[in-house]
Order: sequence, then C-alpha cells, then structure tokens
Amino acid sequence: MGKPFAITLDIGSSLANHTGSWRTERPVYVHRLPPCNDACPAGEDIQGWLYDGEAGNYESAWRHLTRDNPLPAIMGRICYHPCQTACNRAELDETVGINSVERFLGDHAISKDWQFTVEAPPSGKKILVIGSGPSGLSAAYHLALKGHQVTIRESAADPGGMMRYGIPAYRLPREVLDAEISRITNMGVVIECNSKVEDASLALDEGFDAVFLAIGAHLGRRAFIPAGDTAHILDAVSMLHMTAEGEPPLLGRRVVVYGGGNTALDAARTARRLGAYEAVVVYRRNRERMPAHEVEINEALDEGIIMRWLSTISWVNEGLVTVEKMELDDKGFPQPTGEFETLEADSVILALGQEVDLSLIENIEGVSIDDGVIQVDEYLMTGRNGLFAGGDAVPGERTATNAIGHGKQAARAIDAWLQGEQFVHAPRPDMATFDRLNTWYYSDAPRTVRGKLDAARRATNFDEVVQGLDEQTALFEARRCLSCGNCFSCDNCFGVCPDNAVIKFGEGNYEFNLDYCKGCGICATECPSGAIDMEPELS
Amino acid sequence: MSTPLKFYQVGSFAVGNRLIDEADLSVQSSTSRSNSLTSGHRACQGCGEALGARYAIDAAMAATDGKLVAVNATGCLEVFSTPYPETSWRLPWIHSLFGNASAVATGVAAALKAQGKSDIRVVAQGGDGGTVDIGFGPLSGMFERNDDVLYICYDNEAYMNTGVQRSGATPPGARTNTSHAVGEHPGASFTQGKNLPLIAMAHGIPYVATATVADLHDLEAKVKKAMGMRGARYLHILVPCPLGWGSRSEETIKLARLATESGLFPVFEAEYGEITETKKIRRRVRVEEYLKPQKRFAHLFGANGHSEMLSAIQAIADKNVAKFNLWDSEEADTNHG
Amino acid sequence: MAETVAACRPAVVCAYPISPQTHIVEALDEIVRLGELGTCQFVNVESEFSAMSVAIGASATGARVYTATASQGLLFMVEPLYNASGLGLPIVMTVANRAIGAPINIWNDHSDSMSQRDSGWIQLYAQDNQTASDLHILAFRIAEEVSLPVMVCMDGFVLTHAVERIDLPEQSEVDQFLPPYTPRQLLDPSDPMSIGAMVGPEAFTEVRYLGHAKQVQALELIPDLAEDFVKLFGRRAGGEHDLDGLVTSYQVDDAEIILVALGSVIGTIKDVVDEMRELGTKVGVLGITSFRPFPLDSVRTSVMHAKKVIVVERAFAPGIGGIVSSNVRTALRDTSIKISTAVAGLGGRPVTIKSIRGVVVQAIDDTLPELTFVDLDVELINRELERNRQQRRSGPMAENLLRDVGSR
Amino acid sequence: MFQVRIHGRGGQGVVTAAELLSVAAFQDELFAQAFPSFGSERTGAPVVAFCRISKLQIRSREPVMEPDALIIQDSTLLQSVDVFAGAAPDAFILINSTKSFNELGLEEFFENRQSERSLIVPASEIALRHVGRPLPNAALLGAFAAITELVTLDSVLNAIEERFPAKIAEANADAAREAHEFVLAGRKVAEHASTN
Repeated sequence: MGKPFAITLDIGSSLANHTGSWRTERPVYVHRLPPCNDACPAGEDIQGWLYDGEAGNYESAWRHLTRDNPLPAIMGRICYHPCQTACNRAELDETVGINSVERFLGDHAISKDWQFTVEAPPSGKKILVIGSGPSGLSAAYHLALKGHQVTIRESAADPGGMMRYGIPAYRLPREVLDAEISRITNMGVVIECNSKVEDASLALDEGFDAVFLAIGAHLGRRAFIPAGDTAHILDAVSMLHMTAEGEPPLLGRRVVVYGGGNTALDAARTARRLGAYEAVVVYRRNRERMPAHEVEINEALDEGIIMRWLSTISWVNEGLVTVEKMELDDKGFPQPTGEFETLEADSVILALGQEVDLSLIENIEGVSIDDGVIQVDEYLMTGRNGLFAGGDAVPGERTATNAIGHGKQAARAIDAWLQGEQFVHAPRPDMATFDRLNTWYYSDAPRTVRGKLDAARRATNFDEVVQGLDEQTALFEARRCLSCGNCFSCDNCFGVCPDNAVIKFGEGNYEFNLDYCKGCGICATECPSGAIDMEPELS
Repeated sequence: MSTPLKFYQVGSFAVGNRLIDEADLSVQSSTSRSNSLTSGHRACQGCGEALGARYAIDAAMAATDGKLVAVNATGCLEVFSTPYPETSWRLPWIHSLFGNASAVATGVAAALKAQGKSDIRVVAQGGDGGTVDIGFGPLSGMFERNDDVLYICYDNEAYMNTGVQRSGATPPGARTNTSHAVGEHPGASFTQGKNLPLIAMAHGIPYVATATVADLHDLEAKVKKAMGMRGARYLHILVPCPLGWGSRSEETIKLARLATESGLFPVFEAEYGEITETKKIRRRVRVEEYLKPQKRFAHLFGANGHSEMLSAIQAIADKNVAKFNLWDSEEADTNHG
Repeated sequence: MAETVAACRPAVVCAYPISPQTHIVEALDEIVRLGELGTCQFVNVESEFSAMSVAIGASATGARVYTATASQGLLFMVEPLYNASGLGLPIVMTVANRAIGAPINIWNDHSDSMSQRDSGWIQLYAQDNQTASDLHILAFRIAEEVSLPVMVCMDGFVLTHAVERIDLPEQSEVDQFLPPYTPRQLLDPSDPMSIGAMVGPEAFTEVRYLGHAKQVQALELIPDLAEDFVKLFGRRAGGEHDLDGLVTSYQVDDAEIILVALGSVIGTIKDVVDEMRELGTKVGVLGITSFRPFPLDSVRTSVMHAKKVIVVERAFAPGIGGIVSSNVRTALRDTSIKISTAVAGLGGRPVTIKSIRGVVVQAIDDTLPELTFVDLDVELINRELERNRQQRRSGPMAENLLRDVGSR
Repeated sequence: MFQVRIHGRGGQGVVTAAELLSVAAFQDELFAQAFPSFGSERTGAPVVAFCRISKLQIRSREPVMEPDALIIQDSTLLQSVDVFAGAAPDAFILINSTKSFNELGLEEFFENRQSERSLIVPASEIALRHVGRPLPNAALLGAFAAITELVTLDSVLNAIEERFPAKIAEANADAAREAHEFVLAGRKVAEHASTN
C-alpha cells in the first residue's frame, strides 16, 4: 500500500493545470523610442549605447554609438545635446549627462586607438564629397562602410570645415579633431585639401557616380553700418578663421561684438584670449531671445564678457561706437527708443550670421536655390540627378550634429539611388513617455557636475574649458539612464509574476509562459522602463 | 569592476540587476530558485498571497539548502495550492486545520529534534484569520515555548477564502461582508485592532519582522535572517488581495507599496522584544492615495463620502510614522500635503 | 501506566493537564527529563486542541506520538481528532473516561469517548489496570499496522487512581512486539510530498470509505496481534477472560441472561455473575474491548444463544437511549433476543453489586424495561419536575437538585 | 475478601494509607486493591479511601459499603460524617485520638462490640514524636497490622520504605513500630485483666 489516497499528493503536479485559459489580456515585450534617441539629430541609439556602457563594455558602447555618428569625441564637446533636453530623467531628478558620456567614449576610443572596419565588399562606385565638415565626413564614413570609394575635396588647408575654422580650440582641441578625421581616412576615404571645386557639375562628368555637397556656410553676413573711414570693422567668421590658421587679427584693447548667436560669443571669448581686456556683446533683443545656447552664454559671462542686450549699433567711428537702446514690442520685435549711448571700441566684430558660397552650383540646371540655400528633396538630392547636398548649405538648423545627421541620410539615399532604389525609413516606434515608467525602482542619484577650470585661467589661454569625465563618473552617469521603453534586464517581470509565468533564459532574454500566465498585468505595471504592454487576447 | 556606483543604473529595488555579482542577487532573480509554489495554482489573477508565499518560501529554501518542511493553515493559500488531484508545492508540506498550523509545526519540530534531524527546518504559514484570530492561542503557545519554528502570516486583512469577512486584522473603515459600508459608521470599526507583530514582540521571542510584497529584497533578507536563528520567529507579510480589496489585479504590488509609503503599514524588525530596524518611507503619500484605488474604501470618497473617517485614518498613519520613526526627511516629502 | 507507555518508546509526548489523566503525563515528564527515553520530546502545550495538533505534526514527521486527555479536554480537541484519523496518523492516546458538563463533573463515565465513537479513531476499553497497561502496547502496534489513531479508554479514578499489582512488561519484550515505526507518509525533504490536500466530491467518498476499510482491516488484525501478544507476554492483553482481543467472555457459553459492558464495571459484574450462578441463574458477561471497530461477529456468535441481553452503559444518547445497545442490536439483528439498556454509573455514581443484581433480577422477572436508569433518585426528579410545572423561572436545575439532596 | 475503609481529612495521608496497606498486602503475597473516594477534595475536607485484600483476584470496583475494618484518622469526623455506616458488628475499628470512647461519646456504640476489635490509638502524638508532623497514617497501619494480623508489621514497614525517601521512611517506620507495640501492650493488659 502506497501513500494515502487523495489526501497525499505528488509535488508540483499542478503543472497539469494550464491557467493560461483564464487570460483576457496578454503581456508582450515592446521596444519604444526613448526621447533622447528621438531628439538626436544624428539619430544615435543613445539608450542602446548607454546600456552597453553601463556594463563597462566601452568598446561595444563606442561601436554601437558610431553606427550613427563617427565623431563622438568631437560631438561629446560641441554638440548642444538636445538628447539631454528631452531626457525623461529630468522629471525624476536631473537629465542624464549623455553628452559627457559620449565624449568619454570618444576620448577612450582615441586613447585605445579603436578603428572602424569596413565589412561590405567594394561596390566599385566612386563618390565625391565636397567639403570635409561634419556632414561631409559623416557622409564619407557611411558611404565607405557600404563599400563605396569616397573622395573628399576641401578648399581649406586642413579638413574639418567649421569644426576647425569656426569653433575655437578651447572648445574643440585640434588633436581630437585630427584623431577622429584620420580614423575616417584610415577607412580608405581620400581627402584632398587646398582643392576648391569651382563647378560641381564637372565632378559628375569626371566619372564620379554621385556627388555630395557639404560646403557649409562660411561667408560672414555683411550688414550696412554707418561708419567713419578709420573705423576698424571685421566679421566673426574670418576673425575665427584667421585665428584658427594662426594669424589672428589685431583687435586692440576694447572689442565690441555685434550679434547674439553662438558665433558672436565665440568671437567675444576668442577676442579676450587674443588680449582684449574688454569684450562687449551688443545684441538687439534680450537674453531670453538670444539664439546662442544657454551653456555658451553662461560660460561667456563667467569669463567676464559684457552683454548689452536691447541695443543696436547706429554709428561706428575710430575708437567709438554709438548704440541706440531698444525695447521689445508686444510681438517681441525690438523697436527704437531714440536713446543713444557711446562705447569705447578699438574694433567691431560683426557676428550677424553666415551665408553659403553658391558659386560652384550657380550654372547647374535643375538645381534651385532659395533664401540663399540649396533646395533638396526628402532624400537630400538636388534637382540635378546624382547631386546631393546637406549640412549648413541646405535648409535646416545649422548645427554640427544636424550636419552629421544629414551626412548619414545622404549616404543612405546615395547608396539606394546608386542601386536604382529609394531609401525607406524604418517605421518609428511609439514614444517612451515618462508616464509609462515605474520610477519607484530607480534610486535617486545626483548628476555628476563636470569640473571646470577656474574662469580666470580659462580666459588667458586656449586650453579646453570643459573637462571630461573619468571612467568612474562616466559609468555613474551612464547608469543613471532609465532605459526608457526598453528592457534593461532587471528581472522584475520574472520576479513579480504570481504564477511563475515568465521564463528567463539569461540576461535580457525573457519569454512569457502563456500556458500559465493569467494576464494579471503585474509585470507590465511593475516594469521600470515601460517595456511591457498588455494586449487584449484575440478571441 | 567593483565601483561603489554599482546600483545607480537601477536601485536595489528591482528584482534583479545585471550589474552586480551573482552572490548579491535576490533569490527571485535566479533561474535556479526553487519555485516552491509553482505554476498551475488556482489563485486569483494578481494574488498577493501567492506571490508572497513564493517569495518567502523560496527564500527559506535557499537559506536552508532545501531542507525545509512547511505547515499550512486552512485558507486561500491552502485551497488554491492543493485541490486534489494537484498540488503546487514542491517541498514537504502538510495542511491540518484552520487554527493549528503553529501547533502542528511545533510537533514537526519536536519530531525532527527527537530524530536528531535539526538541520531540517520548519515554517508554518497562514492568513490573517488563521493567525490573529482562530489560530492565536496555539501561536501564542508556540511563542511562549520558543519552539524552533518560523511562523509566516500572509496578511490580506480579512477572511478572503470564505468570501471576504472581517478579521481581527481588518483595517478601520474597510468594507467587508460582515462590516458593510452602510449606516452611520460604515465599514470595519475604528477599534485598536489586533497588531500581531507587537503582540509577538511582547512574547520576547528572538525575531519578529514585518514586510510586504512590494519590497522583495527586504522580505528575502528578513527570511534569510530568520532562518539563521533558532527558536520562535514571526514574519508578518502584507499581501494585497484584488478580490477582497476591490483593486485591479495589476496593482497588487503598487498597493502594498502605498500601504508602507502612507505609513499605514510600518515595516520593521525586532529582536527579543526590541525594535532593531525600521524601513524608512521613501516617498510619503497621503492615505487617500492608498485607499482610493480600493473599492473596500470607496464609501469614504465622493459627494456623500466620509472625510472625517479619512482624517481618522490619516491620523493612524501619522501616529505610525511618529511611533516607528518611519520618515525623517522633509525634503523627500513630495506628495504629502 | 506511564512506565508502560515509556516502554513503547514514544519520540514525542504532548500534554495538557486535566483530571483524571494528569498524573500519567506528569510521570512521563519525569521519565523524559531523567533521559530514560533518550531524545524523546515532552511538549507542554497550552490546550488539548494544540496537544492533538502537535501530535499530528510529530506523527506526520515520522515520530511515535503519545498523549492523554479526558472529558472536556477530549471535546476541545475534537477538530484535530478527526483530522488525525482523516490523515491516517497512528497516534495513541489515553482517555481517562470522565463525564462531560454541564453540570461540571470530574467523575467517571463514558460520555467523553462515546461522543467520539464516529471520529474514525480505534477505541479500546480497559477492564482493569493490567489490561489498561497491556492495551497501550497493543494500541501502538495496531495503530502503526493500519495507520489509524487509537484511543485507549480507561475509567477515570476507578482505574486511574486505583492501586493494584500489575505485571509491567519487559522492555525487551515490548521492543520485540513493537518494531520501530515506519510511516506510510512522511514530511521529508529528500522525498517531498503534500499531505492534507483539499478533496472534493470527486474523491471524498472514497477517502472516507478507505477510513472505514482500515477499521475493518483492524477488526481482522486485532485477533492475530492478540495471539502474538500472548505468545510474547504470556497473558492476554484484553484480560484473563479475553476471547479474541475484541471481546472478553465470562460464563457466557451456557448463559440465558448475558450482560454486555465496557470497562471497569465488568469486574463488578463478574462478581454478580458468580453470586447468581451459585443461586442457579445462568448469567454471563460479555466485555467489549474494541468498541471501534465494533466486533459485530464476535458479539453475535457469543450472545446468539441467550434469551435476554442487558447492555450496561456508562453513557447514553439523550432522546433515544443506549449507544452501545444500538450497536449490539445491529449485531443481533433478526434474532428474538430481548435487549435492554441499563444506564449506570453516570458522573461517578458507584455501580454496586447490589444495583447490578437488581437489574438482573428484574430481567429474570421480565420487569426490566427496555431502557432503565440504574439507582435513579425518582423522588429528586419529581420535585424538580413539580417545580418546573409551578413556576416559569424555576431556577438552575443542578443547583435545585443539590439543595434538595442537602435538605434531606 | 477483607474490606477496609479509611476516613480522614485531606492532607492527612488517607489515600496514601490505603495504598500502603495494599502494597503491604502485595508483600504478603495477597491480592489487594486500593482506591480513593474519587473527588477533588482539598486540604481539610473529609476524605475516604478504600482497600480490599484477598487471597483471590479482586474484580469488584464498587466502593466499600460494608467494611470489615474502619480506620478513622481524625476523631473530629465523628460528629460530621457517618463513619460507621455499613460496618459489621464484628468489624475492626481504629480511631486516632488521645481521648477515651466515653470522652468521644461513643460508649453506647461500643457497648455490644468485641472490645479487642475496637481501639483508640494516639497516632498523631506518636507521629509527632517520630515524624515531627501529626501524620497518623503510618502509625495507624502499624496498629492495624497488630489488631487484625491481616498483614505483618514487616510488610507494612517495607511498604513504607518503598514509598518514602530513607529519612522520612525511617521516622514513619518507627511510628508504625511504636503503634504496633502500643496495641500489643494494650492487649496484654486486657488478657491479664480477663485472667483475673
């Protein structure tokens, strides 16, 4: 006689009872679009590379990042990081310092001398990229990855475009710039400097299968300002260019900069570094309406740059500048007040925007120009077959990051066009909004503050202003990522199921066991990153 | 890589964490957890007791290297886990009666001692009815004799198995089928209630602790600690019941969390009658936030609700916060009006 | 008694005090503390409910368990009592038979164990202290063979507080008769199982039937074990007049009037039998040792030839009468034997030779009613009934009677 | 079969007396049965205990209704309890007292009884002297052995030794011996008187 009948049972026998039949809703794992990725003009999978970084896998993190952007060390310095502006964590404590982690990875890669590898077989196609700025380099990189042979023609003596001739060295050290450019040339991309292209159409006839115009906007906009003959006036673009070439102009002890953009601030800060003890920025509207980025403004103020908001220059003479006070009307436009003041100024720098040098396309039929920029279709192709354009030369926000995005898009479009196809964008997943997160599971962690050189020291040389993160703080910063809308292997779903209906196969690899899942929805509610949806059972 | 920043990506509140050492991982995050209460049981969707039981018994199994015997009081847990011909348990388990789990466990422990098998440990488990009401006498005896048993009470604050009737652990104002939400004083009465953790402490037993299904790491740590001790130990776990509380099945853990964050369910540890540790409230909330999602408290809200009862309940929470020193940072006060 | 139980080597003994059982567990506590039972655990519980619960847990964990109770205590453990038999746990318990209140009464009768006749437990009744002692040894063996719990019932005070010379069994003999306990089900991590499942309509009848089947199995087993017992100990566990371990038979074979009884009263009846046989009346007494399972065949075959059967009972079922009688009637169904019930010795009232003799004489004269209460104080009752007739608020019955007794 | 009934008060060792007597009987290879009048009597309350002694096995469990011997441990019971109920005319009667039958108001009752079967023993005094406490039972048993010759003094002494720790046993044994002596001495006096 065995065990007593019925009252005594063999363990675990309830597995025979498939409670999955109770379910009216089933859980499914989803991947949503994190706001950082959504906001990145270069289309980086930020949440993705941070995930690798969190585990300390810096190389895979860097390779993940450079799938989209070949210049992390550069962008980690000069990008205005819209990703951080969009970051969900801002609602919890402070945004994740994505930009600084990107810079850490970029610098780390340089120190480790990690290189890109081209897996695609040679396509036999030759492509000409005109201009070696961010969009040109980005396009060249992505085209090279696809096996195409890329030649870049650069009018200046050195590659980099505005990154070299517009952005002062204290924001972007040249060795970093050179390192990331040479990594691209190491892929087989040829850069021909001092070779200005006079006519883009000739290049097509020359036997290039496609041409990408990445010529940027290098002409300082001139505005008419009444001035005496002896007045010393120059524009910011040339001033920065000359400085970058090592032949800075003589500015005197008092400098007035006219304009409110980032370039204006770069010019003013550069002027200080060139020996001016007083640099005044004159701008017709107020601080709130200043186009320059908050960060830049703060750094400028830290360095003792003087701001004169709500002012226009009405007369420039030797050593003197007359400014008129302005006031904003209800639409926010500045209106004259008739009140005048004079400032002492040895020189006046105009930073009123840049224009595109359109000479090399003027007589190509089909290519239309409007509002001073080259018009392109959604695939960045001009009216001329095979002639594409991007960066500052086409409509859109004029930032390096945006330019890198253009480079990538152009490369994809060109690649598709070469195969007689049209590039199709992958559908965008739904947004990973903050309200989908279960923030209980994230512990509060203060954002690392980047160490800064003290302002005085900064003002007297071209050393880099903003310091990078060491490995530990970078890791710290990376781990503050909430992994919005994407699983980060926290095992919550595996743990919180009252029916053991989640199978865990290993890190980040889960599956719902629908034989037993009753569809209670706890896993979805408790998922920290909102990566589980409940969907009605199909009856 | 051993940096002190390990837990920042996600705090130690989630079940697992890919960034920490195997050794520091929770039992529930391990694919080799014992699943003492396995799939196929007949608990309601989102059952807090099923979850709490697996959390606790798996932890005890891990702590005793699988040398564990469980005694179960009559109640939901027993009924949904062992209806003939199937059982969901995967360890030696016995059910006797509603009120005698502690005494049966005493017998098991005595027999093991007599047989020189002291390496095999005993847990007794029951709901709040079987613990604070009908099983109270034997439990007190077990405490008084300091029998080598860990008694775990899964508190869902009413007799759910019999269809939601008031128990000695039913909170003031709560609607049950024997404390209807009608009349001048709807719901369960505002009496002093029966706080078994404190009563257990009064016995001076080696270990008493409270926990909830909302903080797995805390719960597992307490079970592990308890299994590291000998003598009578008591663990009181709050397990929300979607059926009896009238809450959404997916909010089981959320409600347990709000119960502690509101101060209505203090989480603490005591040894030999003295409180040794209290879990601080991280994000304090008003009791309304906890009560509102539960139909059993619906009559307190709305046009003809009972604001006076709400403030009375808030007063209870505030008293707990003060008494157990649950909350010490004013800044952390986000939702507390 | 304690020594005999000790000789059975229980691993766990649990106790809650209640007269007249207490001194047995008191003695066991001492034996355990002196280390004479090795690692045996003596658990002082806080109620009979827990006493039986502890026994259940210990037994399910493979320990040989003993406890003892009486009267109100037995009633307080009714719930776990049914549980123990339902789970088939071979617990052995002494019941020192005692009346049940109200009115509270600490003296002997069988109301307590009789109330649990349907609990699924095996019930053995001892006639004197020698059989009480021996039946415990037998009880453990039966319990563990069929895995059912066993009650050894002995009359409170009459036996529990009587001093007589008895032969205590040798430890070696007991060990030979009672091998170490090997349970059918066990709480063991190396072979885990769930015990005490919820069984619905689909199998409950079968579980219950198997409980009955085990009792029937015991019915066949007890005679064999009784024989083994004789071989080993040189005496019959049921007493010198034991027939088959189930019943005892004294002067029954040729008797025309046969008294049927349980427990210590049988001794007194035997004296009456001798006395009346000297006067030429053919009387005999059949003692029932195993009341559960009830030995229908043994009773029937022993008593078939009698003209009259008198069942002397120390308990009864209000509203109908004899409890044992109804079982005897079942045994004697479709016979012409006249069966009457004599309820005697309730709440400790002495059952005297005189009163038994009286009953038998009535039987001879055919004046014995089917149900009679021996030595009933009719006058006392009439007074109370009269009181009830006269006033609505007649007051507490027991106290009224006591007052009347005093006022005599 | 010889039936003994012992009267006394709770705390005077009445039940013990009955048990000792039965044990003494065992010693003399006799069957014996001792049991109290079952109850929850507390110290001071009237208590009764019984003892049956026989050459044959004893089966009856009824209380002793017609005693062949009565031991009355406390003479103050004479007023409150009918201690002599059912006693046969030739029953042995032992009363613990320092008073005489007359002083106890019993002369009529004892007039037509055999004087050698009715005896007053100052058992408490004897006990007080040896045991230090007025526990008359051992002494009375010594006297019982002498007066009934049903059990031997040695058996009584053995029973006492079995029951008590050495020291107390010794003291009680002495008390029993003295009471035994007391009876025999009294009998000699009586015989002497009758021969004159």
